[in-house]
Amino acid sequence: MAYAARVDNLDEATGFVEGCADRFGLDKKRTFGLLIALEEAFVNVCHYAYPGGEGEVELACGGEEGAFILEITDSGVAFDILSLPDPDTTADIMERDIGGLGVHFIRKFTDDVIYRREDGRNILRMVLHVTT
Amino acid sequence: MEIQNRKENNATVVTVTGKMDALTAPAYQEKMNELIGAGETAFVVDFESLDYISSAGLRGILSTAKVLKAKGGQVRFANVKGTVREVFEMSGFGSIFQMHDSVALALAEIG
Amino acid sequence: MLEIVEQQHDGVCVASLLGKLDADRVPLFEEWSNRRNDGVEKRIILDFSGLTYLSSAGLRAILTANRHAERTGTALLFCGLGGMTRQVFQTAGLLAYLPVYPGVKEALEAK
Amino acid sequence: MLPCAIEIADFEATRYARFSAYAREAAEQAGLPQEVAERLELIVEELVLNIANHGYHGNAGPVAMELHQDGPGIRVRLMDQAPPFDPDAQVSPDCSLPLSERPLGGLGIMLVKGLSDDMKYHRDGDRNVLDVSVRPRVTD
Repeated sequence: MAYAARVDNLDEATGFVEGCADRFGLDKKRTFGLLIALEEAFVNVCHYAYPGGEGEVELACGGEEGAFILEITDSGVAFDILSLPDPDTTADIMERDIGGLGVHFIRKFTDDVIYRREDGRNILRMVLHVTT
Repeated sequence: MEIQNRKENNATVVTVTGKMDALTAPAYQEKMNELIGAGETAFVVDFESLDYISSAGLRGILSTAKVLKAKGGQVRFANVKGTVREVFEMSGFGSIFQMHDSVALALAEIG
Repeated sequence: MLEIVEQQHDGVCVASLLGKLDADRVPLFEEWSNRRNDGVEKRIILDFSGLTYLSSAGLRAILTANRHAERTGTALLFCGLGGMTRQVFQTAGLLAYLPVYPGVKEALEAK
Repeated sequence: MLPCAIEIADFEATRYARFSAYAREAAEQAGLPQEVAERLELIVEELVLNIANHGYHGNAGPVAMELHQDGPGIRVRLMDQAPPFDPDAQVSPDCSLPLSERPLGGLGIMLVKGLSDDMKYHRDGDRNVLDVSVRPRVTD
């Protein structure tokens, strides 16, 4: 499924992935986490992948050996969101940095997350095991 | 997402329903800034009917809390439950914000 | 909630509308009127005394039903308008154009 | 309870009762007469449906409503980001026409005008702002 990389397509994107997760039989709680991880990655592509231009973000869902897989692909500038550090979640309110939570959620809500650069494209693969 | 606000004694109760995500979080921020701009300083945010929150929502919460704190105001949260609570705890919001089991208990703390 | 209760009075169908006729309930009313306005009944009395709420969507449905009834040769008579529903009829300028009677009794006696 | 407000970021016609029922409840809780609460509910239904169906042409869009005490009555403010539209400037359908010739459109705004006691529209940047007052009436 391909979408123009714009935040206003977020609803359609989450709707698509929610449908896939439902058909796969992912439980409600895990689906909730998956949708958060998706949103974080999707919005990141919308904001940073195509500076000054328009581009696409592609979503592919699938099941593999007891795991639900979501791949988020864009052909924008090379960027590995996983290279970002986790935020300091213990700092007090005024010191808390407003950014950085997105990648934290991607890590927390998936079992495995792998970034690769292939043929000029960024591919972020999220894996959720069903038995865990 | 739907936002309601009402005046209760000395505080403004803000109820958020639905999803607080990258699309809708700006509306929360806008509403809160408008109320803060109008001179409101004590808030109880009721998440009873909130069923989704992402980092965009948390950013909205954090940035309005900062504005409020700079003005000497306060915000408390009521009915933060289920996965929304999990997200709060996971991001350390559980320790920087006051959470209460009901709006009434939160209002009682404000006095 | 909208309920349409039908009774026969001296061979005339009296349909009492109970509850609210707003945009949400219009389909229910339309379904009923399409089924009922089939030309079999010579006359149908719509009793509004149990109707607590009527919006323009409801009014449009009533006017559409009336046009439909005219074509199939059924006469629609209206009665029991009070409070809110009377104000709505009046504001829309319908009191002078539709056969409106105080109660079921008067509507039954009408020629 | 008053003042109070509600806003929906992605409002669609099917959810109009979120506004109309909310308005009625707020009016009742504020201790206003039943007949004011009833008229308010209808006025709000008509106005928000108009915004959804004509302002946003059936697409989702932001709508916000504020309710304020207004002496013995209540004042409702509705805000949307649809193209400029002033309900007060609309011409009501011609009520002297026989029923079969009368257009079915325009009834909603006509009801709003008839059931409200004051109506003021202004455009604020990209927003329509409509203030409507509903005051107790002596009914016959």
